[in-house]
Amino acid sequence: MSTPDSTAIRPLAAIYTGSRRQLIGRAVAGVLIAFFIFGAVTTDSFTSIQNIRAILVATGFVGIVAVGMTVIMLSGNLFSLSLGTTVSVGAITFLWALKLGLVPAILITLGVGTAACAVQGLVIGAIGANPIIVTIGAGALQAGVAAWLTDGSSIFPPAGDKSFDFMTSTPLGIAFPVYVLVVLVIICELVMRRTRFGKEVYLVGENRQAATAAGLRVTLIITGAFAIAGACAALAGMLLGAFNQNATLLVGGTFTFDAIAAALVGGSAVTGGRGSVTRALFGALIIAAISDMLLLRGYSTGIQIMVKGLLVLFVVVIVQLNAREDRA
Amino acid sequence: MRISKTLQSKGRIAAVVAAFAVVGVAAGCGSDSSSSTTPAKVDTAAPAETTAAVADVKGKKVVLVSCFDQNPWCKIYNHTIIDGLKAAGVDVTYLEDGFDPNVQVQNLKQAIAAKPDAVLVVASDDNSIVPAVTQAKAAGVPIFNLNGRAADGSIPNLTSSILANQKQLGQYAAENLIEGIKAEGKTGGNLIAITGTAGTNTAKDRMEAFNEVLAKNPTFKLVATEDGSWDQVKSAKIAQQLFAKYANQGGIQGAYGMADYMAAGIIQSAKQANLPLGVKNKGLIVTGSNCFKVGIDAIKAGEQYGTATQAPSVEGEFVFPLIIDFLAGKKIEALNQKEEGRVTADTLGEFGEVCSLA
Amino acid sequence: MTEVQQSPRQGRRARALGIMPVLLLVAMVVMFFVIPALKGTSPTDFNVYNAFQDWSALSLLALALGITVIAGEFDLSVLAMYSLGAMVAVQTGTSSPVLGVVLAVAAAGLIGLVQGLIVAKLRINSMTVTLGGYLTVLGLVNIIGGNASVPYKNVNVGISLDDPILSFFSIRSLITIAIFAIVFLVLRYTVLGRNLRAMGGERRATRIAGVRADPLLVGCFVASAMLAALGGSLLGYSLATAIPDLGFGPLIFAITAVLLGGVALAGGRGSALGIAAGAFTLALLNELFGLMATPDYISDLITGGLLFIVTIISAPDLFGWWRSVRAAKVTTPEQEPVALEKS
Amino acid sequence: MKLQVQTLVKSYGPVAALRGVSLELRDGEVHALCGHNGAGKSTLVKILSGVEQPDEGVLEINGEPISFRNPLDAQAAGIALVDQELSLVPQLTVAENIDLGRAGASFITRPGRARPRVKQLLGRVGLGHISPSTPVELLSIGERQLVEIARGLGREAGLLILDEPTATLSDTEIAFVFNAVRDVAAEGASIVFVSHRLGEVLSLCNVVTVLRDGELVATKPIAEVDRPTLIEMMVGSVVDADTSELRPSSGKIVTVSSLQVPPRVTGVDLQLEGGQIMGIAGQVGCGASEVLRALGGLVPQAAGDVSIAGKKVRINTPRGALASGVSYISGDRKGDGLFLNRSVSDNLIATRLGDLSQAGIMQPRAAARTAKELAEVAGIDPSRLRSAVVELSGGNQQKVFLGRCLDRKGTELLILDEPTRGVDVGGRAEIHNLIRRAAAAGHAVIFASTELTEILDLSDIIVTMFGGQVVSTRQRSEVTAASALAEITHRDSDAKAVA
Repeated sequence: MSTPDSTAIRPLAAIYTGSRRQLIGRAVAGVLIAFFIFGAVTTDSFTSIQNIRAILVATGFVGIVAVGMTVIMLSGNLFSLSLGTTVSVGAITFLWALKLGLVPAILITLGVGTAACAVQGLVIGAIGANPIIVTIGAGALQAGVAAWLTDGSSIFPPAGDKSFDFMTSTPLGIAFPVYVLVVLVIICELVMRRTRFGKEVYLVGENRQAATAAGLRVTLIITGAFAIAGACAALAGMLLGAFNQNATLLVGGTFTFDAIAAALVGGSAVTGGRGSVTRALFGALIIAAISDMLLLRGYSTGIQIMVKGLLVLFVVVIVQLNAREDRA
Repeated sequence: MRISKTLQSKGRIAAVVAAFAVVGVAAGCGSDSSSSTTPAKVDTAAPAETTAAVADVKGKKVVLVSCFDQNPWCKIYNHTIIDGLKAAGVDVTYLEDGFDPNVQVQNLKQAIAAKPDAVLVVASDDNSIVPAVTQAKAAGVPIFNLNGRAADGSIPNLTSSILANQKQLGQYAAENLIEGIKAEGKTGGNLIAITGTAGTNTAKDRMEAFNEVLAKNPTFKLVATEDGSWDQVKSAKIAQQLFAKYANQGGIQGAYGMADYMAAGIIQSAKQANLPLGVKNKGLIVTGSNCFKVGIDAIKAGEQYGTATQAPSVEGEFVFPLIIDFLAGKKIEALNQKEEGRVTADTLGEFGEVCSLA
Repeated sequence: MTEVQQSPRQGRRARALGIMPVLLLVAMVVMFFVIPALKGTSPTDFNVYNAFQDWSALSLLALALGITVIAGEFDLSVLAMYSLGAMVAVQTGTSSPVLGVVLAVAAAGLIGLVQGLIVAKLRINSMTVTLGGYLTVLGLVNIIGGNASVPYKNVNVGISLDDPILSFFSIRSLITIAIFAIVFLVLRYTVLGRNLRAMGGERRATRIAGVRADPLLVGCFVASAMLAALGGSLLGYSLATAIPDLGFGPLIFAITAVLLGGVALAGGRGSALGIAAGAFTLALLNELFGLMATPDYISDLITGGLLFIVTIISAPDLFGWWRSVRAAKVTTPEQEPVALEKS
Repeated sequence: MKLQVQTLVKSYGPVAALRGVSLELRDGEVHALCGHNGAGKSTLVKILSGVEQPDEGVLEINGEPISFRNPLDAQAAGIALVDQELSLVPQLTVAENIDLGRAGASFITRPGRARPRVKQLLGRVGLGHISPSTPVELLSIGERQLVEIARGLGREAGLLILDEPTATLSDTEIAFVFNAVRDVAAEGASIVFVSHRLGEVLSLCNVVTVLRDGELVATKPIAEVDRPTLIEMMVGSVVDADTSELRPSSGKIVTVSSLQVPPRVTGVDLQLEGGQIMGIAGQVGCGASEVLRALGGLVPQAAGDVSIAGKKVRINTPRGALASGVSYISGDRKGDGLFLNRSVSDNLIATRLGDLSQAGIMQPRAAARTAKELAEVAGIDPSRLRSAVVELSGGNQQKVFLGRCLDRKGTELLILDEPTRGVDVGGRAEIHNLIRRAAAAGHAVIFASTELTEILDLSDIIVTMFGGQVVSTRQRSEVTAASALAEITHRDSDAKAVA
């Protein structure tokens, strides 16, 4: 089109509507926050130390997966619909590999998770395959291979193995996975902000076409983003295996959608390029806090799921209303 | 730059079709390999009381419609039945449904259409198999409902139900908790229950019996019943939140995790919350059911007070002799319930081994 | 703007992929008869009937997803609408099954309307909106059902719906076929269908040409929700049960069927007939698994492998990638042939 | 139908596209709308067809004021547009496309019943041999353009607007279009014919309106103008001043030979030296963009040889192009170019992340320094380094884009497509200086522009293109505004007469 650039500086009318949109967005956000604070204050024992600890524990596992999910989102590839399966595979691999020693087990688990997801990233990055379908297919493949190799049995750690007990410890009264999550967020945030790779993930996610034209390593970046997600899922799986002391294909259960919800509620843009892994942490925290509040107030599972859905919708709408550019 | 010869679209399609064909052959081979591996397991000796009937049942056909091998409990349960029947010379087909009711009904109809001598179904949803069972009755195919709920008429037209005694499991759980708390020298306390998928008959039946026991022990109060969805992580999360909720309302003295791995989740979250566990520490009393290895290990470690059976191998061993009897022409009862065992540290010798398979 | 127009060659290539559903279906039918024969059995009338039953349980879900994909969107919430349909129909349709279906479809349509409005008016990625919608509706279904599966009191409805007709069919599969026929006719022979495909193909051009895209988009989401709910309510009657959470099995079936049915993920391409064929291919595959008693993990591997292969083959950059791989093999530039003599 | 346009004003941000243009269109008249790039033709057309709404001014039909909210409103008022960009849906058939969005079309589509009508419309544009049920994606670009014209004809509108309808057509095809247009006019409709091609304007139209810089120059009956007067009206006061010496060469010779970019560009040869600027002049659709995209590595199916300083280079991919020292700046700033939501600084350093990191870790100081240097070079306020690019004006965005490719290690050849599209006057001068600076640093620069002033201002060597082929390659001193305009608006034979 030979239209002069309409987003260069907005005509007055556009500024008006723009700010009105943002105003609505902020108003909705404000109401949500007020609602949350009201709930927090009026819910019995919500603010007790013990309950806050409980919320943190609930944040731990999901948060770790959500960090990986966010990296995929930032790279502009929507989300993976099989990270939960990778979590299960991670748990199984870890407990199985413990017989080789703790360090080899950790390395093998991370390697397996990373490789499983990196392959998906490679297909998506190199030939532009649709991430949703690739990840669904990869999920079925992972489940199939794992079921075949384990023959469907539960996997247990070697009897009397205490080497991984630190994973279930509670230093300073807070669960180990919470520390792992915090360290992971710090590392990932540094990687995303301070490394060439991280910069490129944001750029590729923002505009893949431009990134290609600018000669960025698009295939490598997308493969890398999925590899990180795989490593995160494997890490969560490892901790989960240690926590559960047994692993089956079913442990990953709800992680896929919980992690997507956390990443979205954190406010990262599903279209890529905007957001951060730290936001995933907050998203997971908010969801955990609200679920906890609903549980304490005695609401059923159905209401908990529904509130999660509505929260996702609200945040998505608010993010869109606040977007700097109308991407019509 | 050059124009390279490109893979033409015909090539693409040919590739899909070829891939598809490979996939199809794999499907065939897959079933091939599975059927070839099973005979290897035949050497498990068939129980003595059924050997008399063996001659009569050779070549009879049975279809087992059940959940899948990806679930460890299902796997042991199903294969115990399959191996037992095969050892008697029965021809068994095993259709997996992965807890998907729609797939299960498809499989069930498939099974009925093949007109076998018996169809065994582990219902993933009691209601959803009702129409298919009705059809089976019309077609004259005997259907056995395995494992599910007590025959209260919710599934009409069944030939027979061979079930775990769900109520007994709930009853034992309550008894375990009360016994454990009393052993700590307390006279009563707050209890919580984290159930399998809420609303299922298994969960309902167990909680009903659980509550019946509590009714006789009014000093014990069930303060919360939450849906743990047979999910260890979710159970752990809920448990910790409940600990927090009741921390300044007298705390929680006993917790029922409806499966041992859910009880394991509760134990983990008690540790995370720095709560003492077990009689020895005068702490939280935890009990489970379905006796999994994690439960037995926890009982040995003193962290879990007890559990109850429904061990998959034991349940399976209860099922197949009855089926063999039926195939041999004996009449069997409409309802056969396995007596469940109550497991605590004292009875570990009796149940420890069978409960360590899954 | 230097918009690169698709060349006729690319067009031919894309269209050639359009016959994929037919070829796959033929291949599947052949396999359906050949593979059991290799094992010494053979499929019966009943197996064909059962495949049709499986098809009618899930194909409407595939159709619901498919029409949004044709329009260039992606509706993840169909899965929850499917459960919602069963739940509402089972609870309200005891005395009059038709009333139950009508209420179920209307309820889903209403929620679809809200989703459609959000997607169309706020221009938000439809996958995110419908993910939120999926969770919300799933929660709603759990609330309506009291977090448990709900039995349908009128069991005979389900039994007569599934009664074999002409050995292969049942009322349920005939209803499903009829719905497919209607949707096929609408998509093929009305302005709506053409505009829908146009919108999925080239939204800007469609607007310029004077098509009001927003109402169409909203309508598309409403229709999608309604079709999913209809499929769900029929399944609910057939199972005589409404199950709040069916897991992801149905969604994966639907996505695979849509893809195998020749619907392009980029939008603008696909037909109800193709989706029906894709779903039937899968239903036959499932029936084959059942017939051969294929272990679950093998069917997992096959389904996953199939999805992988189909996505790779329909990936947009496959040719570019292939070319660059080929080009990379030419180590020294001097070896490259000069394509044209100098003018 | 009589359509009157009064004092239309339309701005896009600081860029005034129309500054009070008035116009009157009468039945049976083929009204040419001429003007050089940026004159405001397209904006006027968009307002007439309801795609955009004016900031000020009135439209009147038969004396009644009317306003269009969307294309459908305009269509209902009897106005049909054949857009300059292809606006067909490739997946649909010819018949479906012709019917797409037609007001009053019946709900049920009956391909059989529509067939004779579609056939007849196709016949009018010379596509009689094409079946209405052919999918558009199987047609060549030219055929697609004709289908779009057929769609415009089929709207039976009182006013038919054809925006650059002939850019991609062959002579025979053009003849068909002309006949069809004359027929429609004879039936009483009024036609607006937007074109750069003066020969076509002179032979087809009754009246011509010339716009320049958003203002009306004049509306005249065709009999009162000829080619030179039209060119003069369009060009206005372009100063043919700068015919200075060639810039000094760095000695590195860049040659492009037999470059083929399907489907339109066949056999383009270019040659220049480091330190020189080559401008490719041409109208939309002349093939210049395709040539530049191919050189940037964005068209894998392109063929031909490129060598820099005697060394053949491989540019199958953008990465390959960059590695070979070719930096490409797309004309599609938003699509192929900038990362709009990222900061200015991130955009500036996007192509040199490798140099600014050690073992994969960014060197923040080096990055900040580089970004600051580039901002200074490119003339961007360093205080805006942290702002998102989307918040900048078009001119500043373009400077960011350019800055990204400046002073890159190993760059030998800089390629720019429409470097000042959507940029205001002040920004243009700065961008031109940047381009000159790049040449002074020894880069060979090739740029394409549809704006003659820009070509004449910047280039050492001027290449004119028409219909996918090079018309002429000359030194700046041998070219005048009029001769260049003649070459890019005519076929060879016509051009010689003017030059």
